[in-house]
Amino acid sequence: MSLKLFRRSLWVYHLNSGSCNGCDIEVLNIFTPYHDVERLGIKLVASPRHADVIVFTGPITRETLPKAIRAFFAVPEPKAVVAVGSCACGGGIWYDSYAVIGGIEAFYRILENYYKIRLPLTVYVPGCPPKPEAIIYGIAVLRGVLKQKQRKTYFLEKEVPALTRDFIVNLEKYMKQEGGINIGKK
Amino acid sequence: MEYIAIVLANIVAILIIAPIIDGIERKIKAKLQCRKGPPILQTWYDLVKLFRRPSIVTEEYSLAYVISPYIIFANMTLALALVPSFTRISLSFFGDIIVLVYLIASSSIFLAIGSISSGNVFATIGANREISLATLSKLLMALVLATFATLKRALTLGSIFPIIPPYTLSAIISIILFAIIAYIDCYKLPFDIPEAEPEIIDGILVEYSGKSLGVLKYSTYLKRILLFTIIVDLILPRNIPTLLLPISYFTFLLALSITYVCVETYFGRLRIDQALKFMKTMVPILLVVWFIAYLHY
Amino acid sequence: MKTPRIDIFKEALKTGVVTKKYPFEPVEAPEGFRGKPSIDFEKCIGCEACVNICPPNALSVEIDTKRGIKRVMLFLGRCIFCGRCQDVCPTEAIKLSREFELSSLNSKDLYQIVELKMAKCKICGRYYATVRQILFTAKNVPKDQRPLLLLCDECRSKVSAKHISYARW
Amino acid sequence: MLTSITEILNLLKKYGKVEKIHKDTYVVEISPGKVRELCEILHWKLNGHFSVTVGSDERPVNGYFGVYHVFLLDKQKLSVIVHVKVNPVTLKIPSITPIIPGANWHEREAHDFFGIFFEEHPNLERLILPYDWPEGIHPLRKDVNVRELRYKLLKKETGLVVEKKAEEEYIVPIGPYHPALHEPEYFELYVEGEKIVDARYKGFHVHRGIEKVAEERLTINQVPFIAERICGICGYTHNVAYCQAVENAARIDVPLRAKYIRSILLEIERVHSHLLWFGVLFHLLGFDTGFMMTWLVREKIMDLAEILTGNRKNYGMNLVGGVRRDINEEKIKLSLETLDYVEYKLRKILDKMLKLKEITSRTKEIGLLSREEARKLSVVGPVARASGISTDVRRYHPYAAYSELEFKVPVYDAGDVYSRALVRYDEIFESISMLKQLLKNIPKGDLTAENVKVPEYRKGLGLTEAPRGENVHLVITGRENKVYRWRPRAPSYNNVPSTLVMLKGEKLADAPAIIASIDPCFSCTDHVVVIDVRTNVKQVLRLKEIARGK
Repeated sequence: MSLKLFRRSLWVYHLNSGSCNGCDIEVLNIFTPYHDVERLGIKLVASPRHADVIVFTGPITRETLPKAIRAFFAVPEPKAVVAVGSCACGGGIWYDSYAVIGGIEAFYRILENYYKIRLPLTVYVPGCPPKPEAIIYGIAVLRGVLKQKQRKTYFLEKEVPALTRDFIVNLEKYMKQEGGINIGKK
Repeated sequence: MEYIAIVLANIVAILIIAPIIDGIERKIKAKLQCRKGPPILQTWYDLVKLFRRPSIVTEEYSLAYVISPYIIFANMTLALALVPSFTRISLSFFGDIIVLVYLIASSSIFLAIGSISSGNVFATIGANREISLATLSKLLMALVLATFATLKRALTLGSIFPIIPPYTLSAIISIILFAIIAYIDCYKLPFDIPEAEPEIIDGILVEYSGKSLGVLKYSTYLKRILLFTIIVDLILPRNIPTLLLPISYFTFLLALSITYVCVETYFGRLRIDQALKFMKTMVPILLVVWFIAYLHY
Repeated sequence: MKTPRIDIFKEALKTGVVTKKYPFEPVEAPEGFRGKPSIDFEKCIGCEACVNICPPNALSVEIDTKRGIKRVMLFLGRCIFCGRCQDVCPTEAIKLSREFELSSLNSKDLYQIVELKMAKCKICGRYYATVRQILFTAKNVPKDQRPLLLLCDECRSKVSAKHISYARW
Repeated sequence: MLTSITEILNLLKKYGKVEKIHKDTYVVEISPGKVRELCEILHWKLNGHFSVTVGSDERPVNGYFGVYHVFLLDKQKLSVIVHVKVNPVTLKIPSITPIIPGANWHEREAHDFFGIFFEEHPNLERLILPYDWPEGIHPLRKDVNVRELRYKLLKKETGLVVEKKAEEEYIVPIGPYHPALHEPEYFELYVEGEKIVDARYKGFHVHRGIEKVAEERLTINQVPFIAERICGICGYTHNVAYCQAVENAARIDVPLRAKYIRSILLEIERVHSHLLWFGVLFHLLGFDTGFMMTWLVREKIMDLAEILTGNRKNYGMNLVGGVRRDINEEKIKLSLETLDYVEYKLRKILDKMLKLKEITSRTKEIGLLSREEARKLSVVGPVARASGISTDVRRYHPYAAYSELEFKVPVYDAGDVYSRALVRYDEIFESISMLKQLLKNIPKGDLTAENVKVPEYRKGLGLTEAPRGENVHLVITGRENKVYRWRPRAPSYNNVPSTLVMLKGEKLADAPAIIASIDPCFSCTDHVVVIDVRTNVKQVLRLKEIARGK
C-alpha cells in the first residue's frame, strides 16, 4: 500500500544506531555523482518529520535505543524501514555484546512489547558494508521495482549409505560402483 | 467576467509551472555537479506525495502553527495575481505596489510565527534568522520598489512595468539591485540561512510534515516565481503581440532561473552576520539610487 | 576571487555526467569481490571448520539428537563477508560469490540451511558425526584403521586404551 | 634536558623495574606513590606525550588490577609504558589528570570498566556505560559474565527512560541525530543569540562493548575482523595496529612484502578518509558542489580498494603474521593509473575550492586551539599538526614499510579549522607520492610469516598513524589462543575533548564545521562508554511525548 505512494518520491531519514560508519558512508555515497539516487526521486532529509523511510545502520546500541524509538515514532505513517548492513539486519559481529540490542528484529520486539504497533515494511540489505549498488537495489526491492533474488535455501540429505565395516573399508570400490557419492570432491 | 477569468487562468498556469521550474533548476544543478539529476517533474512528484501524507502536529502546537502554511500560500497566490505574467492583464488598483510588499513581508512573518509555535529549538533559531534576514531584505525591496515608483511617478504596478525604456542609469542599477535582492529573498546559496540543513536541520521547516510541509514548499516555489516575474516585468516590453507574450515570458523566466541556479551551485553558505553585513552595505547604495531617480524628474 | 569559482565550473563541465545507470543496467562486481557466501549442499560434510572460524558466528550448528541430524545454518544477516570460511573449508563447499544483490523483505530469506544425517556410534549408540564427514576422513586413512572411525571419540579412546584390537568387535 | 635513550632508561630505572617488551618499548613497573612524578617528567619535561591509560583485571594472573599509562617520546623514538599494580581491595591509585588534563576520559573509562578509583581526579563520573547500566557492575572484570547480564537488561523496560533536559539556559542540542555528523553524538551548546557560551558533550552512543566480545568470544585471529569494525572509515588501521601489537608481543617477523601491502592499503585508506572529510566540510559550509566533486574523485579510490581487497571499506586483509591476498602486476599498474588520475583531478579542484571566499571566511581563525591547550589535552594527528606540534607515528615510530619511504610531515601553526584543512590537503598528496613509491618498489616474497605461535601473557604495543591521528593498541595475550586484554585507543578519543575548547565563544553557525574539523570518528571513540552525571535524573515519558520526537 505504502509502496505506491513512494514510487516516484522517497525521502529518507538516516539514523545511525551505533554503526561503525561504514554503512553510513555508503548511504551517503549513493547521493554522490556516480550513483546519484536523486534521479530515482530519493532525497536525504534532515528531519524525521519529513521522511518516508528510516534507514537504520548499526546494531542499535543501548544508548541509542530511546533515541531510535523517538525518531521511529516521529516519522509519519505510512512508513517503511531499510536495515542497511549486517549489523542492522541481525546484529553483525556484535550480536551478543552487552551494549547492543542486536539488530532491527530485536528492536521490533521491544516496540511490539511496549507500544503494540503494526510493524512497517522492512527491507534487509546485508553486507559489511553493502556496496552502494546493493543499497540502491534494496530500495528498488522495497518499492517493488525489482524482484527479490535472495531466497531461503534448505537442503536435507535424503539417503546415506549404511555405514558398515565392509563399506568403509572398501570405500573406493563402492564409490566407483555407485558413482554417486561425491563426498569431498575437490 | 472575462477579465477575472484571464487572471485566474494566469494564476493556474503559474501554479502548474512553479514546481516544474524548480524541477528544471534541480536538473541543471545536478548536471553542474556531474550527476544525472532528477526528472523535471520530480518536484511535482514530491509535492503530490506530501499532499497525500498526513501532517503530524506537535503537542504544544498553536493555531498559528497549523494555519500559517495556508496563509502564506494564499498570500503568494494573491501577490501573483497582482503582477502581469503570461498576459498583460493583472489585478490592478491604485497602491497595489504597497499591497505587494505587504504580502511578501507578511508571509515571512507568518512563517516565523508558525515555526516558533511548533516549539522546536531548531525551528526557533531558524525563525530568528528568518526574521533578521526578512526585515532587512524587505526593507531593501521596499526601497527598490520605491525607486521604481519614483522613476515612473506611479503607485500602480501596471504603469510602473516595464521600467526600461528609458535606459537611464538609475533604472538599470535599480533593476540589477532588485535582481540581487530577489536572489537573497529566494534563499539561494549563499543566503539559504534560515533553512541551513547541516547547521539547524532545515530550521523553520523542521517540525512541519505531510500536507503543511507540502503547502509551505509550494509557497516557496511560488515566491520564487513571483520574484522572477517581477524581474521579467521590469524588463519585458509589453507591447509585443499577445500571442508572443506567454512564450517570451516563459523564456525569460527560464533564463532567469538558469542564471540563478548556475550562480548558486558554486557558492557556499554565509554565516548570518556576514549575510547581514552584505545586505547592510546595499542600503546606502539604494538610497543614492533613489535620490538619483528623484533628480531625474 | 572570481577565478577559482570559474575554474571549478570548467572542471565540472569537463568531467561531464558520470552517473551509472545501475538499477536499470546490471553492474558486475570486480573479480575477487567478497560477496554472498553460499554453501554447496552436495559438498558440505558438516565438519564445523567454518563454524569455528567465523568471527561473527554467522555460521552456526545445531545437532538434533532425536532425528540424528546435524543442521549447519548460515545467516547472511550477521555475515561480515570476511571469507574466512572459504579459507578453511576442506571440501570447498562454502564459497564467496560476486553476488551482492542480497536484499530481501523477509529476514528468513537470509538463511541457508543444510541438514545432514549423522551416524551412530557402534558401541554406545550416540550420534557423533555426519556420515559424509566419516566417509571424507576414511578416504585419507589406511584401510585397516578405518573401522575405528565408526566409533565416537570417547569410545574410540576407550577402545584404544584397552588395547583391544579393532578387528575384534 | 635528557635526550639519549640510555639516559632515559637510567632515569626510569630509578623509579622501578624496567623491562623491554619489544623493540623501542619499555615497561616500568612502579609503586602508586611515584606515578605522578614520573608521568610529569615523561609528558612535560621529556616532551613526550601521554597516549592512553589502560586498565586491566589481572587478578587471575598476579592478584592485582593493573593500570598502564602509555607515553610516546617522539624525539627518542621510544614508547614507555608505566605500569602500576592496584590493590584489589582498596582499588585506589593517584590520578594523573591534575597533571595531564588529557587523561581525564581515560581514567574515567578505567573507573567505569574496572571500578578503579583515581584519587584527586576532578570529575570521576560515569563516562561510557549505557544510561540504564546498573551501578557497581564493571563489565570488563574477568568475573563478570556479561551475557547473563545482557538478558537481564533486555527484559527491563528499556527505551522508556529518557533523560530530562536542563531548562535554565537556552540550549541547542547538536545531536544525538544531527545531519552534520551522520553519527549519533550529543553536544549541548549553551547559546546567547548566535554565540556559544558553553558546550557540553555526552557521547558514547556507539559503545558496542568490543573489548569484552574480543576477550570472551573471539580467538586471536578473529579479533582483526572486529578491530576493523571499530570504525568503518579507518578500520584497516585498527586492524594493522592490532596485528602489530600481537606480532610484537609474540616476536613474529612479518615478511617485507606483507609490510608493503599493509602500507599501500593504509595510505589508500588515508586518501579516501581525507577526501571524505573534505566533502563533509564543504557540505557543512553549504558548498554542495564541493562535496559532490570531492566524492566523485574519492569514488575512484574506493573502486581501487575494492579491486585490491574485495571490499570497499572493510578490507579484511590482515591476519596475525601477514596478509591474506597478494597484489599482482596488473593491479599495481591499475593502481598507478588511478592514482595519477586522482592526483591530477585533485590538483585541479581541491585547492581552488579552498580559496573560495565563503570557505576561507568561515574557516580562518575559527575554532582555535593553541599549542599549549593541544599539549595539555594531548591531541594527536592533524589536529595536533595544525596547532604546531610535529607528531606522526609514521615518522617517529616507524612501522610497516614506512621506514623505507620518503615523506614530509606537514605542520601548520594557526590552529584553526583552515589549517586543519591544509594539513589534510598536504597529507593527501604526500600519501599519493608514498603510494607511488610503495607500488614501484614492492619486493617479492611471502605473504605470511611461518610458525605463528602466540605465547601466553605477553604484552605488545601496536602503533599506527590513522587518518585522524595516532592509534594505539595494547594487547596482553592470553591462554587458549585468546587475548587476555585488548585496549584499542582511537585518535578521536584524544581529539574530541578539544572541541569543547574550540567551541567556546564561536558562532552557532560554525559549530558543525568546528566539530567536524577534528574529523571526529565517534564510533572509534565509543568502543568504550561514558555518560554525564545528569543522566541520573531520569524521567519516564508517555508514548505521546516520545512520539513528539523532539
